[in-house]
Amino acid sequence: MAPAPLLEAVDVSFTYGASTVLDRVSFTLGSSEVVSLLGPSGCGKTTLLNLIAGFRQPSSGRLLFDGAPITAPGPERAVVFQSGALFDWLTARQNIEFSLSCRGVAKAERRDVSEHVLELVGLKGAGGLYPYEMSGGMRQRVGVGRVIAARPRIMLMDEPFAAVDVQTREALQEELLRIHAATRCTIVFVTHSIEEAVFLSNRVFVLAKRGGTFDAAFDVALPAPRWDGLNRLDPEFLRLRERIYLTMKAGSPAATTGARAHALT
Amino acid sequence: MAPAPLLEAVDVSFTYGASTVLDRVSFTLGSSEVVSLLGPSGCGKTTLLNLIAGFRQPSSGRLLFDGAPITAPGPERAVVFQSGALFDWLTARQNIEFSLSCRGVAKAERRDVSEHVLELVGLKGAGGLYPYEMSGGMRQRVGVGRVIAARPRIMLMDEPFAAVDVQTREALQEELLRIHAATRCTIVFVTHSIEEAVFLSNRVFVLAKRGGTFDAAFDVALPAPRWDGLNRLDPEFLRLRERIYLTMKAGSPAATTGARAHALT
Amino acid sequence: SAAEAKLRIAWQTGDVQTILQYADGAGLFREAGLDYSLHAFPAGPAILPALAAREVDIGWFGEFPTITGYANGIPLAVFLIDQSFSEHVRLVASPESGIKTLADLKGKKIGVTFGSTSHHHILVALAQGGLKAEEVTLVNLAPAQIPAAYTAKQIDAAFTWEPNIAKLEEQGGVRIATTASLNNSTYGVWAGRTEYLAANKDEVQKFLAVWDKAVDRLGAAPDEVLQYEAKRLEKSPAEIRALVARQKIVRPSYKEQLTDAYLGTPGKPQDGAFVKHAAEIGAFLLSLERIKALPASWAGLVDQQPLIDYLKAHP
Amino acid sequence: MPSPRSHLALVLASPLMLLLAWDGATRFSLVEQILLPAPATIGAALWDVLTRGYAGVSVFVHIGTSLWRVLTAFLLAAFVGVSLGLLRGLYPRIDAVCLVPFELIRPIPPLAFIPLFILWFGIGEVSKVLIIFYYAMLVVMLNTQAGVASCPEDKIRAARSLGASPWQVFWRVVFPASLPHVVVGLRVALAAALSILVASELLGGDRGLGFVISDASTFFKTADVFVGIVLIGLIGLIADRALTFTARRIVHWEGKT
Amino acid sequence: MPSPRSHLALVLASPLMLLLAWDGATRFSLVEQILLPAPATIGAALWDVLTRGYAGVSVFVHIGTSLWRVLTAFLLAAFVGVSLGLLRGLYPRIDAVCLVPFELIRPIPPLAFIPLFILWFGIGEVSKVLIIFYYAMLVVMLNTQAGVASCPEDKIRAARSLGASPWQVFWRVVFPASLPHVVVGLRVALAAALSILVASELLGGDRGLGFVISDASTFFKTADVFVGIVLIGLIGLIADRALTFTARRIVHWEGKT
Ligand SMILES: Nc1ncnc2c1ncn2[C@@H]1O[C@H](COP(=O)(O)OP(=O)(O)OP(=O)(O)O)[C@@H](O)[C@H]1O
Ligand SMILES: Nc1ncnc2c1ncn2[C@@H]1O[C@H](COP(=O)(O)OP(=O)(O)OP(=O)(O)O)[C@@H](O)[C@H]1O
Ligand SMILES: [Mg+2]
Ligand SMILES: [Mg+2]
Repeated sequence: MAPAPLLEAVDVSFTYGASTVLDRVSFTLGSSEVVSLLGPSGCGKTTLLNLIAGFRQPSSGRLLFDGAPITAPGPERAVVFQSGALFDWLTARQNIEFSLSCRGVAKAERRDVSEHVLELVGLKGAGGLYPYEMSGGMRQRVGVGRVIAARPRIMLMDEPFAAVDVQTREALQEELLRIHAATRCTIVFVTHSIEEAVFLSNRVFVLAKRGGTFDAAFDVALPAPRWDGLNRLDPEFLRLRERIYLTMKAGSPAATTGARAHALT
Repeated sequence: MAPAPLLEAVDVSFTYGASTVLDRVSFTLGSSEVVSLLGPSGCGKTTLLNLIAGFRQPSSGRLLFDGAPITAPGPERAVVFQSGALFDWLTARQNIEFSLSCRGVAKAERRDVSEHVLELVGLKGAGGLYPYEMSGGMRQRVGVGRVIAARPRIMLMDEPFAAVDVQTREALQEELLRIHAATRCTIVFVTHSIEEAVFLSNRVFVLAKRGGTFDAAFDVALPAPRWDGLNRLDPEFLRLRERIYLTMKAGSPAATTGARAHALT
Repeated sequence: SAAEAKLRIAWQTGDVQTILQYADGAGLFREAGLDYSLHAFPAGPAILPALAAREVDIGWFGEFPTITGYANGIPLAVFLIDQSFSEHVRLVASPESGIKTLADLKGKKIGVTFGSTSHHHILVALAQGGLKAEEVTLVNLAPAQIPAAYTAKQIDAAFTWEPNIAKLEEQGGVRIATTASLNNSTYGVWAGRTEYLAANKDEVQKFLAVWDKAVDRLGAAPDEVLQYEAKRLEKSPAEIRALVARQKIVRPSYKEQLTDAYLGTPGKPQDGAFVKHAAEIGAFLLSLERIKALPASWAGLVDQQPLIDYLKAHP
Repeated sequence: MPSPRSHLALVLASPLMLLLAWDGATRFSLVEQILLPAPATIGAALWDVLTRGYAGVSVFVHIGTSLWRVLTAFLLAAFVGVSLGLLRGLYPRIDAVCLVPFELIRPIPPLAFIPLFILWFGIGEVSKVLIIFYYAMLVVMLNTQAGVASCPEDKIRAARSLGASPWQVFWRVVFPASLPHVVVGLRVALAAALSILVASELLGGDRGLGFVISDASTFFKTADVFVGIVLIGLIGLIADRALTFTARRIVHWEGKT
Repeated sequence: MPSPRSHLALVLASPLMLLLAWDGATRFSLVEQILLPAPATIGAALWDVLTRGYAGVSVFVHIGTSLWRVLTAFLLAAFVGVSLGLLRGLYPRIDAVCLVPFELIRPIPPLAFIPLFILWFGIGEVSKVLIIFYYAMLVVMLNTQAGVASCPEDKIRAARSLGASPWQVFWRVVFPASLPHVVVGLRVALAAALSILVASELLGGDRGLGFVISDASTFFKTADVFVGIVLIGLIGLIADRALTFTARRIVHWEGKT
């Protein structure tokens, strides 16, 4: 069953002054999809997330969420920031509870949720630390936990596991898939790890170095649930990883058209 | 020929208030060695770099650089910060030229160096951008370039390539090895990528999750120069990667003693 | 600085200074060969530290600041009485207050400047009206703030001096008492640093000569003299004449000053009216705790020598 | 970093050294007493004022009156200044409307307002508190607004995408983020509030430390002017230390990110 | 964000609206002229002062004299305040030594210093400039020091490990990092410098806008008091806008990190 379209980008462009960061990007995202964005550093991944989040408006083109144009940030689209953007004056737990307390959730319930989320992101016992008392990877996990606790309809995650070790990273990936299975939320995931992209997503978009267009898109047809079924050494998995790696290395602009035309539904 | 000892840590401990981050860590580092630090998030890697850099003093134990205790930061020990720590009021080029202009290097020469370094880190043409006009990965590369331009005797690099794509990352790794071959500087490299650690280092240290001790140390006996000779799919390379992966997964505290006793020279 | 004048004269921008403005504006000082400079101050008390710091040599004052300055240790002396006012300081009440006599002040709010001649005046007035200080509300206000407070109906009456008191009358305020009606007195005087007066007799004599001449001229050709101050105060000569007339100024001749009616006969300043007045004010200030102790002698407040010398040279 | 102990020693030593130098200068007649009374003279005057009052009124009445005025004005100024500053920082339209009127008023000397305040608000407490209030408020507002400008955009974005209402963004993110600036604003405003006490108490009346100072200088009682100065200085020092101490506990994250 | 055009419109509209309201209030006798002269009355007085001077002296002499005093004091205050603030922020020992003396002085009313400054520095320009200087300097110093505290530790560390000398850390890292705070300090200090012009010009003399205001209020010339207020207000507004405009160009990175 094809998921219902949730996000629609039609010829979305974005420019900073004279430099074009995104150039007529189009895609459709079904509800409860997990899509990864890959692409060279500086190609516009964060910029695209900013547009979806509603932090900035496209210079041209249309960007629709649930059929309506995105004009402002909203709680249905929560973001894990590349920069962290934690609240320095709140502890890890308070950061995680932020969205709940904004919604007026009772203290006891908030506490339950944050306790659970802290454990999930491997910060059990570190809930009382302030951001400046945490290591880089711990901070990043608080940023992830904050969004998990918010239960948005779409999670926009900008390299959320970049600063954590392999073991923690794999555990977090699996947790994320479990959460996705439970909540059916949509996830847009920016990463530099092809393996991570393939492991998590049902589609992988590759952005081109210059011009900010889509280079290619790949469907990932691996069995679900992956968090315990899939071996990361599965030959299909490794093959797809290799294909994407080679595509990116080649940076073939020829693939662009194909990607634009591509639609999963 | 064994490299001459440059850095010596004897029973170095560090505590934040009541919590012990590093617990009696000892190691010796030869000059022109490349050593990688691996370890779970929050285990004390950044803290150890801070001690070597001279930003903080050990709570107990001795930390000697060139035979003398480290009491303050100095230009012979330059740091790539996990947090970036770029100067927001300087452009990419000016950030890279910072150490040179502090030393009073003439403008034309500075320019030559920064032009070269910018190209090296893949930021040719982006020299005029301010940090807030750059993507996360671009900022990180400026941080790396800043240290390369400073030509220190020891480079302390805290997850320097965490936010860049695979292609750029591999290119940067190879550049780093070339620079190392040319300058024979010592490098302490923190990373979460086992592959990266093995590829770059002649030794890999693994830190334990709790207690901040050394879990294990691995000698990397791969042929040099690796930047064009070594295939990343070399079986020896893969085997070592796998061994480290499994060690870290097991997190065996039994290995600790062995690591402490370990000495390359 | 290197180019300091030999006689540095302090004056008050907040007061009416007809003679000084004329002497300066018409070039009388220069003609007399006096190397002088003028230094403006907002009011008398501000001149005291300048005198103490030897920043100025002589200054024009109401008698009050000279008395407080002297009592608080500044080596200064009054060497010339410029004028004695009889209606310069007045008690004016608003018509709505119903105050017609001094006795009507009971229970009213009266604006005065604490520790100034107006404070002294109101206490005298209350005594004459048969009232105690506790039976009225005295509101401490700087002279400059009194018209504003009156206009804003914050006070029923005020005791203060020109030019501010006239603002109350312009608004229909009723005159209840004056210095003369209370049998009080108040003066405008020239005082100088004692050290200076002793060491710079030439300059002081030249100054006295110019002053004498200028006062004479005021009698002979008032408009010529008054025009300078009129210009500074941005008033017409007629307005200035009216103001001066309201003050009911008496300018004693130099000869008259060395009598018991003013600074006392030569060698006997303590018998002069001025020193007696100073002693009375001193007691008043002591009762208000504005001075801690009375000086050993009030006679030191007056230096008769310059006038004695002047009269000797100009018999 | 010196140890807390040697830090305290330095903190206490420096005013003591100054006092000794001052005492020495007067003792060896390097300056005349009339220009600079000896510390002992001022100490005696202080004792006198403490035990016998000034102008027939207990010094604690003077202090209490002034403190009441300053505190009322300061608390009002803190509240209004922070609120306006946050609003101006967040909403460019509000900022535009406020810009000219407030920037016109800010440089105007409080002394210039004295006759006008008497006309408008009388000679009672209202005038005296208002003149302190407007001056202190403008300082707090300016600093707060600068604090908003210093708040990283990403944090505001994070809050909004986590579902914070504008009001919640305001108080839970922008306000704490601008606290380092707000604290400086409050410190400057607190001293400023004390520093226009003399002007404020020229608005009529015979109570308060400002009155003591202006009265003493009218009568050239230099030692008593110093007494007033010392009392206001000490009050300011204590209040500032208390404010800084509290602020450091609240803004613990500063400079550490 | 409103467009630059509508922003400017709002900026200009708000004082105009106030002016109209004021005019209306006086026109329909809601307030008496003596309490609040009509804008036209003040305009006429302004014109009169502009064309004929005040107290026999051209208004441009008054303005020039005051501007010279304020600018000299402000520039000195900026230099000394920034230097001291950086030093205090960086070196805890220097901070400890400065703490009590400066915090004692900060709350002291400039008016209290008038007799003392006359005693110590005379009645010339030195006194007048100094009294503005010390007040403005303390504000700049406080803000600069807070700016240093806001400088992320990592940036200082980075500079030192890149070979910057203490002096270079000082001027190339700590100073730019604290610029956002310094700018607020300068803005507050600039207005403060203007706002104690009246007090400063009570130190003797018959020149300057402060003198105009105090003289006009002595003679209860309310319209002329307003003229002085308007002139100082306008000077302050223009100076502040110029300062802010420049600062925005220099501190372009603020809030974007
Ligand atoms: N200022 C501080 N106060 C208290 N604890 C701190 C402080 N800074 C760091 N820590 C603690 O020290 C430990 C080690 O931190 P460090 O930054 O060295 O970890 P790391 O190995 O670099 O981790 P990562 O891979 O996530 O960067 C963490 O558990 C952290 O909570
Ligand atoms: N404020 C700005 N002004 C001008 N250019 C900007 C600004 N912000 C970003 N850019 C440019 O936009 C481009 C895309 O940036 P973006 O952050 O989206 O890249 P990215 O794909 O997220 O890269 P990374 O993987 O390194 O995070 C970059 O080339 C950057 O220089
Ligand atoms: Mg990015
Ligand atoms: Mg780290």
